[in-house]
Amino acid sequence: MSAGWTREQMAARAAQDIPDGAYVNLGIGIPELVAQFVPEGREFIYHTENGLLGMGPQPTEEERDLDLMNAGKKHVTIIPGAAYFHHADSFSMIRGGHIDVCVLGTMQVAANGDIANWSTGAPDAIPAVGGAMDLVQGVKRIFVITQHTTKTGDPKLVEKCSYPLTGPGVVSRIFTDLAVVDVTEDGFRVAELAPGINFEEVREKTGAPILPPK
Amino acid sequence: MSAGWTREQMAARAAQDIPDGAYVNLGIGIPELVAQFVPEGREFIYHTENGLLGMGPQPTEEERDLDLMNAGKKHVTIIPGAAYFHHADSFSMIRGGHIDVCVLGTMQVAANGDIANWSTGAPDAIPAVGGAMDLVQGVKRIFVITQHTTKTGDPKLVEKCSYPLTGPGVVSRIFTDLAVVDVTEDGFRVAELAPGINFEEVREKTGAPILPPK
Amino acid sequence: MINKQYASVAEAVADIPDGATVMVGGFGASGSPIELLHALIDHGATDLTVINNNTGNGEVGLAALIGNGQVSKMICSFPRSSQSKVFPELYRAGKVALEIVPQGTLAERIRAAGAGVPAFYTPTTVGTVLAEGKEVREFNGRPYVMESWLKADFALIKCEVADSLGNLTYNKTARNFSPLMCMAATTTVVQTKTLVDRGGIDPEHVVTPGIFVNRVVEVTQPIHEDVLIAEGRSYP
Amino acid sequence: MINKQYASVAEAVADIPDGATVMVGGFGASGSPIELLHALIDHGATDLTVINNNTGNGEVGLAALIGNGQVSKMICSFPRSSQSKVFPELYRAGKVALEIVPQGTLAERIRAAGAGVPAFYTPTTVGTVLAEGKEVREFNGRPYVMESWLKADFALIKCEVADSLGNLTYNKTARNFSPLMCMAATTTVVQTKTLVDRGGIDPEHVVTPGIFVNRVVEVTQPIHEDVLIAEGRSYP
Repeated sequence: MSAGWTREQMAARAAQDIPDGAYVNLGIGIPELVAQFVPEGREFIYHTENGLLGMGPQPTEEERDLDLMNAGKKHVTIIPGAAYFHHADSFSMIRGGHIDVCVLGTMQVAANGDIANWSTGAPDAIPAVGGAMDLVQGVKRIFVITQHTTKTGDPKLVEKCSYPLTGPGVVSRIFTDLAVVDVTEDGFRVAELAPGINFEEVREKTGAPILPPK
Repeated sequence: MSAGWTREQMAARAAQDIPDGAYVNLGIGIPELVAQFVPEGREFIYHTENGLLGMGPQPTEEERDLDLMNAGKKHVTIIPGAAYFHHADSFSMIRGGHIDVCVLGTMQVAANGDIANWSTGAPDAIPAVGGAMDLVQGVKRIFVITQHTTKTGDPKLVEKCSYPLTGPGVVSRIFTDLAVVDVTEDGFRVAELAPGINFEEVREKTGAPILPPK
Repeated sequence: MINKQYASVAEAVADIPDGATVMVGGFGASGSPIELLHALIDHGATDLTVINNNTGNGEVGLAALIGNGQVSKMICSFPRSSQSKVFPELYRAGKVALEIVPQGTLAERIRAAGAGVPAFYTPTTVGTVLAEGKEVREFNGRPYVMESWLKADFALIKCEVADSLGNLTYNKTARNFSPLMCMAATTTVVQTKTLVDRGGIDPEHVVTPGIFVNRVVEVTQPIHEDVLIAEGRSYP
Repeated sequence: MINKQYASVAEAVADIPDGATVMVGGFGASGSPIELLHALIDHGATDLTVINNNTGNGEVGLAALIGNGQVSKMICSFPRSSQSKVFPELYRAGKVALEIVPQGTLAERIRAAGAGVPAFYTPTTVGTVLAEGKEVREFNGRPYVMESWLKADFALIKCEVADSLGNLTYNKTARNFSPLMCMAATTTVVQTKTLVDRGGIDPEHVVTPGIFVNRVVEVTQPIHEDVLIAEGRSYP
């Protein structure tokens, strides 16, 4: 077993690439952890698509308000300077290119930046897309945080997504437990290896050609 | 000279045809007078397209607020229960069919309901449309208040507008100094004659075939 | 004097006919008009097409309406949730149809209906199965999908404060789709926690102007869906 | 800590380049950002395309900017007014171009730009000369005209209260086009009568969320255009 990055370390690494003052939308799962690792001296403002800019951390039991939740339907708090708005305004922020960074989990990412994170396409699956397709088309930079492979060892970074796409050619950077991987015109390229991980291991576990760090 | 209706009487007559509880947009000029003649027992709510629902009468000098005006850029007041909103919401009310009645002045109205009230089409004229084209397409019922003829005696109710259209086939009823005239599938039809006016006079002063009252 | 107040939720929904299209405000449990939904269950209209972001939770509110067999079609962005079992079962049994619409497109289609815009273009769903059969068109070299407005016969809305003219404010993220749905329905029915006289809401703070609202019912102690679910309740 | 405050109107407009497209908030005199406009006159950028509902009044603010020869094109719905002589003279002399857009279409095109919607359909202008050359398409048997989004490099906005994150409220009908323009410009510059710390505006009452605002300058005693005109003033 390799060392690599933990879930928290992946989130912390992703946070390093978000500029000060950015408006950020965090997907459900590991992406949510990004908010715990804002680098010293920076501030991010969190958007949640159900109508809130300036989302704060989870509430204590006393703070909890049943009408104050995020897009993952978890109860949240607000920071001073927050604003509420309706869904059309909220998705204007997304589709209109006003959100700087979106950090998403995924099922698959392809070497051309295609992402598939909403449906397995299984015949008996109930389709549920939420705001995923709006986010990947509208937000300026799409980051993905994901384990490098599935629980059964299949690569999640692939030549071509086998699952139905959420959006084509939208992902710019991927943060896995093994490496930071860029989507470039030449396909995947490792930008950084996790501690104790060598390029060969990353190459083996990637389902598409991948270039070593420059 | 015939008796006919004064400007105030034309406005009062138009007000009679506006149902209780209606949301109403009044154009500049004689249409503005409608607000002074709301029939006993009825209430109209006035919309002004620069972002106010619940417009009240003109302010006294003390009441006047420079930031509170109507679409004609006159200072106004608000009634209890008013609401401010931005221009996109305001024109959603118009274009989305939420305003019940719009009362407009006009240069010409044609027998098929075409209205021309924004431009003479003169080569040296500076075009200025404002919200007129949105109103005639969006509001449920378009009423027109106008003198039956121009100052030089030319008919304003015509077979076909010679001025550039504001909108085609949108007017439902016209209130002139001589008569109330409906736009029907058969063209103009007098619905009501002003006191002291006979049908022949109306027919003479109308620039298109016009049917007598049923 | 205009007064849009209705005496009861039952009266306010009494004329919703079978086959109606009904928008229901709320995002998950937040903003869900539980009392109006339960009144609609009591009323019994069937063959409804319901537009909501989700499909309800537990066995109350929207989930109960679906579970009661009154809904023939759902239009939503996310029909799954950890507490939503009613819809998946009926859907798999072929008893309720589903139109899946991305959340931002759903919001914009509803707004478009209220704004008199029959169609618009969006980048959302380009290159995906959800764009299949839809017109794709390039603007400035980028492809966009054409989407049409989405109207309803009725909207059922929960708000925080309403006045007798139908001006509304909401509570926090319970606002979500509700102001849009008020614009897009022929008849908008609102349950409000507090009903005030005209002038009771600052004109600068009105979120939904009264022109978009037809009926207001005061429900001073609205039950929150989350509370009903935590108590394991079902309806009827 | 994010802080969007700028020290002066001069600094806030200093990088507006020649040839820029600039949206200017306001409807007539209400909401017109006089101090920002005068700073733009001092700054001297030329060949500007300006988007506003009108063309200014008297010889101050927007009218003065046009009169100073800095505007090569106006996009507006209503270029005439009883107190607007500057634009008509320059327009007739062929020194400034004009694109006339119906008021509701102007508002919706600006919103569309902010909302990422490149084009939409509206019934407005159907059957008129303003629809000439535009795509007309039927939906449900009714013809509509296609209109495209309208973006800008800068927006100059007047508001009532702003916080340091750029959340804004407005005063009465001075709101008009301003919230839309904030959405549609690459760089939105706001003059505010009152600047408060974050938290100083109730999150329920924010009209323009800070994400749409880049720069905020406090102008505690803004001069109203109507007052300048009543005094017969001109600028510079």
